[in-house]
Amino acid sequence: MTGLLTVEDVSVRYGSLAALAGVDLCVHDGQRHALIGPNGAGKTTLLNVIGGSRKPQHGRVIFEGRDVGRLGPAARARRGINRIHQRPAVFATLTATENVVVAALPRLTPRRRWWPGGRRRIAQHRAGPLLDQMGLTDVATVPAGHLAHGQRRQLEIAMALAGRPRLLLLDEPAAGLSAVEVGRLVELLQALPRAVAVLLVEHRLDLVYALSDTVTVLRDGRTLAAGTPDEIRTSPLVRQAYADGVA
Amino acid sequence: MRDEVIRRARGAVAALALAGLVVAPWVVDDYTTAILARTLALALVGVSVALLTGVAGMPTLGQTAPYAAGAYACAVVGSQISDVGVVQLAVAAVAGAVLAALTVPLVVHARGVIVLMITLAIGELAVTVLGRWRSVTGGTDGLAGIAAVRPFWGLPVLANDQDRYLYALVVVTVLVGAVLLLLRTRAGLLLRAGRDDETRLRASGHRVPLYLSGAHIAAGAIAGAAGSLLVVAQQYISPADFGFDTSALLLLGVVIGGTASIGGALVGAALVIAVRDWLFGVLPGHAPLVLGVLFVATVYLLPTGVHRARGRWGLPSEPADQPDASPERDQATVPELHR
Amino acid sequence: MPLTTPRRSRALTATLLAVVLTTSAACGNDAPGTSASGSIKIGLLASLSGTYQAVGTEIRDGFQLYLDTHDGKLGGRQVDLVIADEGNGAQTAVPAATKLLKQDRVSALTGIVGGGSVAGVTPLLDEMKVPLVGSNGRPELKDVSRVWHTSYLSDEPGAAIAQHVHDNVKGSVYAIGPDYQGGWDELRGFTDAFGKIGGKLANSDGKTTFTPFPATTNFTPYFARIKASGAAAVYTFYAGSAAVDFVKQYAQSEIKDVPLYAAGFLTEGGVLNAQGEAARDIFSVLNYSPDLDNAENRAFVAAWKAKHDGSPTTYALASYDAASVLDRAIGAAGSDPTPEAINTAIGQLGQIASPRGTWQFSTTTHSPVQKWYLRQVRQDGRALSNTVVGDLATVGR
Amino acid sequence: MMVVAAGSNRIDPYLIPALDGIAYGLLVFVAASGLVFCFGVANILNLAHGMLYAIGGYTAAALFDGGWASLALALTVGVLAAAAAGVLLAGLLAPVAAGNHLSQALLTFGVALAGGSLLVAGFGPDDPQVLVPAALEGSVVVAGHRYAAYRLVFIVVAAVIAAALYLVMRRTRAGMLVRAAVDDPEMVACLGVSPARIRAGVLAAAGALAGAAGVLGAPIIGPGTDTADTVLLLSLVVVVLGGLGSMGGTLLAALAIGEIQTLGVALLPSAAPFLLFAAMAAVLAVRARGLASRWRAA
Repeated sequence: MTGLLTVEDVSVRYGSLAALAGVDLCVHDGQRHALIGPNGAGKTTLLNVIGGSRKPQHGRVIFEGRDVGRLGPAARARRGINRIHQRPAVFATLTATENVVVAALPRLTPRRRWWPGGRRRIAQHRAGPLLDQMGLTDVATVPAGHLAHGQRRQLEIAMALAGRPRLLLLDEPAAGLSAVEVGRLVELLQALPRAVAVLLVEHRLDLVYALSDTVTVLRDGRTLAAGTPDEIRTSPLVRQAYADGVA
Repeated sequence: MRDEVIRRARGAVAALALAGLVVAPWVVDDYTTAILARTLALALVGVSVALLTGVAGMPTLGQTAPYAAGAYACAVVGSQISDVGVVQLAVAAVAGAVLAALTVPLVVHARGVIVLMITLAIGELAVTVLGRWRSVTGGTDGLAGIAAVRPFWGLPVLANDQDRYLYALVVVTVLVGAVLLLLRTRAGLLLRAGRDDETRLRASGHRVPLYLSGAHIAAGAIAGAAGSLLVVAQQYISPADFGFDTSALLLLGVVIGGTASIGGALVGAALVIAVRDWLFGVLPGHAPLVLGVLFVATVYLLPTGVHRARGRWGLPSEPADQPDASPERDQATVPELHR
Repeated sequence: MPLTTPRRSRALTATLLAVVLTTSAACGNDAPGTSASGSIKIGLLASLSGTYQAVGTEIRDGFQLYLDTHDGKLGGRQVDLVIADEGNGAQTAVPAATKLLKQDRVSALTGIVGGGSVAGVTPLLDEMKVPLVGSNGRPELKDVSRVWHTSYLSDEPGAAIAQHVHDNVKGSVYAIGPDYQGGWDELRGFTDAFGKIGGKLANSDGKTTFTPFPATTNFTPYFARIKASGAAAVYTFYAGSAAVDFVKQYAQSEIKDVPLYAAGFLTEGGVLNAQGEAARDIFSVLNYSPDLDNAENRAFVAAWKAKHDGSPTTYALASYDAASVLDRAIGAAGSDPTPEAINTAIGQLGQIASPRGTWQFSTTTHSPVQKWYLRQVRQDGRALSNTVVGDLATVGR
Repeated sequence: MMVVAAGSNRIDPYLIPALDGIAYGLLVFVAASGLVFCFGVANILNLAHGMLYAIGGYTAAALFDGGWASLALALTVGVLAAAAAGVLLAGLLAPVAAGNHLSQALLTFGVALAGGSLLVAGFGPDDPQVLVPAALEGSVVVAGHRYAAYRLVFIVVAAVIAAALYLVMRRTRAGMLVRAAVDDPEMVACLGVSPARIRAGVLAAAGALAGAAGVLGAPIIGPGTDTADTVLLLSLVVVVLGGLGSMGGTLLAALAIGEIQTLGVALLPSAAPFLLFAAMAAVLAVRARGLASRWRAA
């Protein structure tokens, strides 16, 4: 079985601080892969490297068998790597539907992207079902800037899915959500199609264990351990790391 | 429901304003008509400034460059090839678009104050070239004696202020209508999305520089067309028409009108230019003082009207990740760059 | 949320626009230039703000002085003088002139500092069939049928002094000036005439050096080039702030002992005061100097000094003469001095007595055929002033 | 021997322009340094900065009488007046949100227009005479060339000001706060100092520096109707080229602009009208491309 995404020996330095020091990672088709680790372990930096917004000083990122190291975030998104940000990033003055339409456009064929009247069809056939799935149908015509935090998070997931991702990068999707919203988020993520692989960065271990089938533990910019949730849960090494690094 | 009412009201106000502008030449004197014609040309440049500043998020002081390119192209065509307005308009728009296309590599990657300074340099360089390229531009004293225009083959030439004004009004109405229609398409949607959050737009897989280049060229074409209107309205052009004070006043006018709204920008730019021209006539020697006080007062009268200038505004170091920033910080998408 | 506010602002701006439109419309339509009561409307356009404010103010004051000393009348008619601000150039001059011509319906236009402004106003003059008696800037024009100038053509000062420089300078002369139309014309006037009589330029390529205008505030690099060229004298033209910078820096530079010849504007009026000692001994050529000895000038200077500090400048004089031209032309235009009649009358004025000496309009260029004077900056009482040291050629075509 | 002579001859004509570029660059630096504070610390786009310089310049013209005492007096008065104008500007800016550059531009542009015409109304449209102390009036011989004595002294004084600025920024608490504020704008908010006081302090400091530049620079870029615009434009160019908030960068940019305007003009006279803006546009565009290439989108 070949990996969908392979990260080889990636290093990132901020001045004298090594955020990532030779990290290897492999995400397979349809895998639910979680990245955990104490604060400052380099989780978000690794997502940035995979997403293309941070260029590593060393190492390779291979996606679907091709080295994407030279591509920026936009080009990677067009190849199927989509990203959910720590702070929900939506287009504030656009309506929820428009947000999803904008996100859907790049993966369409050029003809369909610019076909006259196609925008309404995209809105109906692509955005409508996604908003429905996220429970956002009622607010479809509301500017995204007016949505509540939880709704914006859901909207961002809808946008990511509209881009027909092969790999979804989730950066602390539960941050700032209420308990009810977190429950709904877990349902949403569990219901994602198996064609979409997920790489999840999350502090809350209960979510990690509920959502993932593989867990990689980062610490001080290195891979500390990797395995199934059960293996990680019982690993003394990981307990030790968390006792040191996380409240 | 309320939105619907507001939309209707806006439409009604716009229709009323347009009707007022159509009948204006029969109500006001020749001076006002002449000034209005000239103001329309400048307001159209204001629209192109708003398209870049408000819609695409690239604040510009350089739209005088394609404006000048259009004006001089129109003057050259007018004196040597054709006196048909439509031809001159097309040539001017193409000239403006070509000049804008040439400057795309300079501006498309820059943001905020940096774009402002690069476009300022472009505008100043354009004026310098105009002043020195005497065989074509007539040098710093400008080109006078430009032949009158006939709007279309077979129509009479525009011989008086009313005709020139109405011609300008028709052209501006058509072009502004075209811009408004364009902004309702996916192109407009993408530009607005990019203004809201450029990083997010990239993250969705969009080729943002391509869109910005397109917007820049389109704005150049509009400014170029406006240049042709200036030639018609004024029958004289000189580098002074395209100097820094013109671009500064246009940007400020657009800010007053609300950068994100094309209609607002049109009114704002027209207002600033009209007030300036009017003051120089009625208050000799005190025009800059009064104009300055008006600008200050405007900030207080319309404090919220100018708050919408956001998006890519702010310091350019912000969206780019800084080496000294914390690892956790560099992924922030910073939708609003209030520091 | 901010969604409603821009609309409010837009409504407000629309209202403001409406107010401006109605006020400007309301105060319009005064109709004809001459009224039944026998008064006549004259429009004066000059830079009363901005870079050329000093010159513009002189022009306004010169015209006003003529009115004040002639009971406020021109050609026997009470003058309604409408003043508008030219600003920095054509972009503000054209709308202001449009107001004078199309709203105030003046019978004649005068003033105008910048050549570009004059060029911008000419289409309006043709359309409204109103004459301009300009008192400063005079661009190259295809059609001068309604354009008259009491000043000079920009290439005349240089042409007038070329012979003198040729006769008195042993060696080559370095020519330098500002890079705009005025500078090109002024320097071309000198270099053409100088070359024709066998003079040699010291400039390395034999062509005048032009400095970016108005951007150049620092002339040191040019002085280094002049030094390297080994020139025996320098000929230049600058006005306003550039003249101050040039002269002050010249006096402190390594070419401070190289004689400096210039078109008179280099040391004319307020700039001489700002230059101070640095201007001492500079030679310049101009059509006027306050110390000219004739009756008209004595009266003119006395009247000026009664109202203003310091001596009158050539700018004030040209505007004073413009009023004098209009005075005689309106008087000669008969009982109905229409703009066309005034224009015709100007062409038939013949010799005009003036503080600068007698002059007349050239029939081809509509600018003066006049005598030029060589002046030198010398001590005059407590202050430095331009003193006439000789007559140069009479120029005009 | 021949070669050496030819070489020195080739360099010789450019010695004075190069020296003058330093004087000019240092003047632009002192004038622009206040704008760095406005941008970097208070995040204000201040288009009235040139007017603050003009206040200093007119003060110098009014008070200079050729003696040393008048120079000291003018410096004191000019700095205080420009600083006071800065505080006034800070008060006017109070209702405008920090970082809202367009509103700030609108307001400060208005202030510059109005203030500029008030200055001209007060001091007259003619360029005023600037009388420097007699000892500095003449010229001195530098490496076989004459050079204005005042400019030579100015280079020393401006260098001292630059060094003092550096020391203040590096060694004092206020300087550290300023540097921290440039690095991390949110930090200022955490300090508990009210934004209004920071704004007033920054604009007063900016005014003082611009006023000092105006007084000391009056014999070089003298007061006049266009002074404010000239100085504002040069300052903006220098601050943006310098990286918006970096003193060191601004100094380098100012010296570069000084040399472009003097040495560049001497070396490439035919390109003189284009040099400044072409250089600026090229540098900024290349740098922006560099930033963008980190994302390398498309």
